[in-house]
Amino acid sequence: MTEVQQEREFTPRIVGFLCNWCTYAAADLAGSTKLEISPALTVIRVMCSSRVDHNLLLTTFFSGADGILIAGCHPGDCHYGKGNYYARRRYAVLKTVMEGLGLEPERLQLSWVSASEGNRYADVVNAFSKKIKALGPNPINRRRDF
Amino acid sequence: MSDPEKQGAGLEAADGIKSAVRDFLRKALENSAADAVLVPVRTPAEDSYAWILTNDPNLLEKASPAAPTMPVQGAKALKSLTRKGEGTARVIAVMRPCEIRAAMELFKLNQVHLDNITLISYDCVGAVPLQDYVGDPAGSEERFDSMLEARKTDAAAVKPVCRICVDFSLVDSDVHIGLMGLAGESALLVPNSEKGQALLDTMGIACEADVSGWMQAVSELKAEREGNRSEALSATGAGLQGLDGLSATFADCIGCHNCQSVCPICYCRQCYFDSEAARQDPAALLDTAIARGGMAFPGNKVMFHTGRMAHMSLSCVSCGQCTDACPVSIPVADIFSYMARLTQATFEYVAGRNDGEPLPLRQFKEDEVEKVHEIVKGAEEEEAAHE
Amino acid sequence: MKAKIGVYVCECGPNIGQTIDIPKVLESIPKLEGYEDIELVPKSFGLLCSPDGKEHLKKEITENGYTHLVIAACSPRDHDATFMNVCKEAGLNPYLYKIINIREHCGWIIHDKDAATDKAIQYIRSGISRVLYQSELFERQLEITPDVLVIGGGVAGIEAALSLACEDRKVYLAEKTGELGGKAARFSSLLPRQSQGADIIKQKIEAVEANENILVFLNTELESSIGFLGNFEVVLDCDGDEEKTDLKVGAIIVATGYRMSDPGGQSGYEYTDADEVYTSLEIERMNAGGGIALRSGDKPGSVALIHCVGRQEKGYCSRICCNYMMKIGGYFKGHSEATQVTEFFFDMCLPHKADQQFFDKSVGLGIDFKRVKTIGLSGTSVEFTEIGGEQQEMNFDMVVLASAMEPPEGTEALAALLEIDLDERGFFKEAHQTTDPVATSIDGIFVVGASQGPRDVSDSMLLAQAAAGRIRSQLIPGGKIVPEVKVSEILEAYCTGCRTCLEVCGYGAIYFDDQKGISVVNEAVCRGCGNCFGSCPSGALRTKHFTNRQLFREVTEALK
Amino acid sequence: MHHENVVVVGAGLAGMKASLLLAQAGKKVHLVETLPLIGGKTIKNEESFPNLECSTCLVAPIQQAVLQNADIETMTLSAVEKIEGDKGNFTVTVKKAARYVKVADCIGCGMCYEPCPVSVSNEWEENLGERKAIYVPCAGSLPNVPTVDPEHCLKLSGKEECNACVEACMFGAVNLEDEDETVEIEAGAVIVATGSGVFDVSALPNLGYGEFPGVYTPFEFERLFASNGPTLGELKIRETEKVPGKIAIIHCVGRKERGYCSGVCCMYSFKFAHFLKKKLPEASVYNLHSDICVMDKSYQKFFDGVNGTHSEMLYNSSMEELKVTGDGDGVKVTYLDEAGKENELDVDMVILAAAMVPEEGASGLAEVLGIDLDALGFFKVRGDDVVSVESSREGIFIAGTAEGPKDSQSSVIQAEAAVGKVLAFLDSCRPQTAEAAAADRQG
Repeated sequence: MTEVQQEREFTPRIVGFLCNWCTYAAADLAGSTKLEISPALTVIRVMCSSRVDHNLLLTTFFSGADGILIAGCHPGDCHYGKGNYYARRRYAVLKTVMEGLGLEPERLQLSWVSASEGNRYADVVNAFSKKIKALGPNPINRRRDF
Repeated sequence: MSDPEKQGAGLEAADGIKSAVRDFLRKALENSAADAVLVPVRTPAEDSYAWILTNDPNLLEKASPAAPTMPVQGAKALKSLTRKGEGTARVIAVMRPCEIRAAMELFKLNQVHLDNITLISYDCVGAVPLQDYVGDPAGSEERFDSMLEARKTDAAAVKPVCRICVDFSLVDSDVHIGLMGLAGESALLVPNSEKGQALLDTMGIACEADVSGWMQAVSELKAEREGNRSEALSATGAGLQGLDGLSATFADCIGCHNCQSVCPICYCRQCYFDSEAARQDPAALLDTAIARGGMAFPGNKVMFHTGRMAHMSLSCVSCGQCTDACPVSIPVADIFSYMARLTQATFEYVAGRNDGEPLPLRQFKEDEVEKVHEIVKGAEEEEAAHE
Repeated sequence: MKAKIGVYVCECGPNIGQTIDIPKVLESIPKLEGYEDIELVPKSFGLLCSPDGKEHLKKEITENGYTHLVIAACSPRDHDATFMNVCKEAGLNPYLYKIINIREHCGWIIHDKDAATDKAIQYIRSGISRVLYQSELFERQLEITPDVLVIGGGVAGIEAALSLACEDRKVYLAEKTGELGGKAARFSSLLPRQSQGADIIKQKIEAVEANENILVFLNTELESSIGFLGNFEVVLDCDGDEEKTDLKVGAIIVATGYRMSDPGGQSGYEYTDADEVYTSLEIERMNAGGGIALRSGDKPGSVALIHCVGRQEKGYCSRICCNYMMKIGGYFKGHSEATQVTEFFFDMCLPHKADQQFFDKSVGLGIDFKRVKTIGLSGTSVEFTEIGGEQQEMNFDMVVLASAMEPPEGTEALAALLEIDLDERGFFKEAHQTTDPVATSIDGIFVVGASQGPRDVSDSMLLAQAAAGRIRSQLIPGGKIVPEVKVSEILEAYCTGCRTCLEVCGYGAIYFDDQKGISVVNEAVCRGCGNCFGSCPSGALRTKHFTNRQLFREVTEALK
Repeated sequence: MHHENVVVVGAGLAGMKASLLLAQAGKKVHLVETLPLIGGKTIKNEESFPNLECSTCLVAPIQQAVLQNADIETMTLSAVEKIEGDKGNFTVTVKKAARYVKVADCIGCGMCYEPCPVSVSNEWEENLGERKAIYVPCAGSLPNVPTVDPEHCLKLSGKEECNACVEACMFGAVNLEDEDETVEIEAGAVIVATGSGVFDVSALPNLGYGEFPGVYTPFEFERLFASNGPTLGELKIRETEKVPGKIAIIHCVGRKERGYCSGVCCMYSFKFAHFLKKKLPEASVYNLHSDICVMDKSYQKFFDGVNGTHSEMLYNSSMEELKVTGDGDGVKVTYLDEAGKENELDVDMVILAAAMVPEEGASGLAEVLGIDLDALGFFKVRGDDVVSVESSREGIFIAGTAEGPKDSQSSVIQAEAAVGKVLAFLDSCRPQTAEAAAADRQG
């Protein structure tokens, strides 16, 4: 199918790594409040945002994810004390690398969503998938040389 | 660097710098200020150099404290010597500043131990690319020696990263040998740590020489290099942009991973990207090929390089080994220097600056959102917008 | 053996039944590509979490002999535990099952039924794919010793020992100095109720000495400690004896108390040893001894009591000063009503419900309380600005300073030795300030009394009792502990011993094996957050049940 | 012989922590809560001081742990009616009010709210929002099972024959025939952790509460600010719908009347200042204070972080003289400054930092349990020497703010101390052998 068709029928494929204690809980809250949330996101539950390592993110990106969302407790709220601070630094490194290589760093986002913020969760996810939709598919999906 | 207290000792170099350093090392062994020295020695075939650990003055005769080329990064040699902890032997190691900076990173990563090691650095005029040297050893020797004696880098003769190196002089070594801006036949021994001072003391070398001239020359050259460096690195960056840039840059990559295996910083027992975990599932490969209308082999080429950038660029010291090792002449070192500057700036970190600065990913600041990276701030603002 | 996966979709009444096209989901499952050599058994049920549902599921698992189980229902936060138990009862290892949240994450949030159905199918696919890569995990039970080491023989330490010692629980009480009781033993009366301090402490010390289950070590300090909750090995260095004392304990309580900061150092407080200026502790000693008097031996006619000395410099309020300064004011008035007592304070800190009455009582005694904005001292003359007033100066026969409570020396060393954290003020840091105040980042090590922050005697005792509560419920004599199962492990072949994981671990769950030159996870301590995993470039770590392979499966399916 | 079971009255932070510890110790716990949900006052807050952690994130895991713990029987809408027997051998009679929804059958989908024709103001939301006659107090409340309020339910109040909720439920979980039941629990010990109330600010007419919409109680403000609250965290003054530009927080409300400092109001007032600045960066916030009580080691730092940057600190030298009067849409605060000079402050919103007082049911419960209250109406603890957790009756223990005003940390400390006493006490009732202990642990 042509690029044009692709663009027309494009629903982004976003992978979201959510921390079990805050953001996953917020996602549940959003669900039980029946908020409408973009189907673009696939939720993957991890115990802590600090569990998400560079290899996992790179593989996800190079496997063609249109967007990657890492979401956990607000700084200071980490169930394990300081995990999200480390996550933030690791994220900053990868983000810098992607920026440096012009790899559309917008496709990688870190957000803090606490357990009581069901509405914020919906906003963050919907805004992100809107952004990704505007950005179009991850070009890697059309490359034969990768 | 701009330490007014700093003093040095003159080092007689009438017969050339190499022999001056050799004499110094011999003296150190004689005064049993050290049990052995770790230095590069020209291979018997005279077409390369190898690191030698020796206490034999005769062998020392063949040593070349400042080798024209760098087949093995000194930090790697030091690692194989001390990775299991302190040896009992007190060893003096003479290395290029970039090798010492790599050693500092490996020290923080618990891959080298320095208690019994005395590090001696020297003003580096650069290293001859390995291929060039192997191609014409005699000529390279000549060119290098003249550079060294003139204390001046000949851009055409050295690695691209050396041309734009700003850490060519004093680093966190114990004793530094200053050359820049000094009249021929003379050099400076500059103690740079208690250990270094102790070494000179036991050897009965008093430090009264003024070092300001040398410092002046060094900082001038640094300033000049800084400009070129930024220019060169941004040029490299410009060529990398996007999948097209990356594809073009790494088109010839044969996936040999030499760049990783010679890298002093890549300390992993097995690179993650060589491990089973990183291998793609053959079925998945077919799926990808069908989905994308085709795919290149070996796969994950660019992911490998990107992954290394994420893993080690915070500690990269721009020594240029990776370029030397690349069989298809990809300017790996330029690329990683470019990335290293970006990632290290993110945490106001300078790889190998000293042995005390904690590794950025082992710590954090609670309120660093802005400082860490504006993009993190970006994310925060985005959320703020949602509130 | 050929894998046989039961895939159960819970209708959850209308919640999934009406928002997702379950028949479509069910018929899509056998058609999944890539699972030809696996037997997939798709089924649906009205409400799996109901008693019937659980029974049904149990029966199905046993009868059909599933090797794995996927349940598409609600959030794991609601019913993961429920279905894990069903698996256990049915004899299927609960870690070979996976719950898929198609209610909160599909049916309820994707309002277009077809889209929701497709998403549900995708989620279920990833569940099937993941569960195949999951491996059996087993709970372990660890033997424990119920005995406890208490470090510090002040009121908190004594209270902890008394609260814990019983016929099947020994308590080892290690005190640095030559006697038990700490500073409070010298107080004439205790807050908040002015009760006879010395007597109370004396009785408690006697109780300790009488208790055969409490072993007291005087002039003793902790030399080393390794281990974890239920199994610590500690070495005590008893001053004098040649050989050290080795003990095995299940928990450690730190009760090393406080010290009074030296007010001499404070800017704005100019006086010499010759001046009649004293700290509150000095007054306590005088009062407990020959009575409070000037160096001349005369009783002071006028006394200034200055609160909050060093509060700004320290950056915290010491909580108890207001109360004990009123207490000291009471001493003076008690000796002679004629004594003119003036208390200079910034804010009256009366956090306990009885404190206000105590304040009113003190006012009743004729103590003059002055609320000030600024204060300075030179010798025994006080220069101050009363709130809403002018700056003025008053001379006194005697001045008493309430200086801040601070951590005693040796605190840092002890923290390093036990690998527990200190807060920014140098006090021991709690595991969680509000929800876990006497525990530390290391399971089984507790901090009580003023070593955790400024406290009065009774609060110190309360903290000690709290630690006792924690220990009594965690370490039951003859009982066992069951550590977390989904922990991290380090693959020896990959680890290079860089110790990054060790530095980022918040629980001291990773140690370095010098022989092998690699880091090792202590599975009894690990909480399974995976931070170590995220920190390891070598991929030498594996977080059980959350391995990259397992997560990759989910990712791959998400991107199909 | 004695009973190993323990009754914990009150499912707030203290009660939940105590229950979990007791269950961990292998005791069977009966957790009695009068509300339809557990979690206590903490879950009304968006964030807790001093670390401004999301309260739900702090408490939700504790709530989940309690509800999923097989050794804890959570009894909501329940109250202790009678206690007989002696330490170690109590018989506690608990009245469970009808919930009209079968907890076992309900899966918390909320399909039943919509059709309910009744709409009344939601007391859990401090009456800032509405609820149906069948409802859960707020989004995310646990257990996530609705309850029917018989007073307003058309059918139960006999107003008319309405079965909307019954029909809406696909699980037959709603049962309007449900009846109150009374159960007897054999218990070895009882822990009272019923928490506290808030000083009724309408008792001080000079503060204008109820008269001017801009005047708020602390919990009203907490719910107004909460992102899971009735306004989803949108800060708008009731009735006027105005976004406040100037806010005055008045400290020590009720301190004099009650005769004590509650020890927490300063901190939550500073927290409010932080909240306000976070959401309304342009707003001006004033704290009218007298004594600043920041007794915990970390509180001064929190205060210093707010002082000046987030709020102007104004010394109020007399609560008696302070007046809140109407002024068009806004309110005027008249107070005496440090020099005793009269000052006026025109603001849009006033938050009254009201004292912590005994929970309204306290005296009744004290009577039922046969334990003493202190002069202030809080539960009295024994021992003239030091603060303890033992009530005046052996085998009954007190924890949390039921004993007196305190912050969450101190509540948890008391809860853990109470557990220590209970376990020691139960052990002392029967000297425990290792085997017995192990057996206990198996339950």
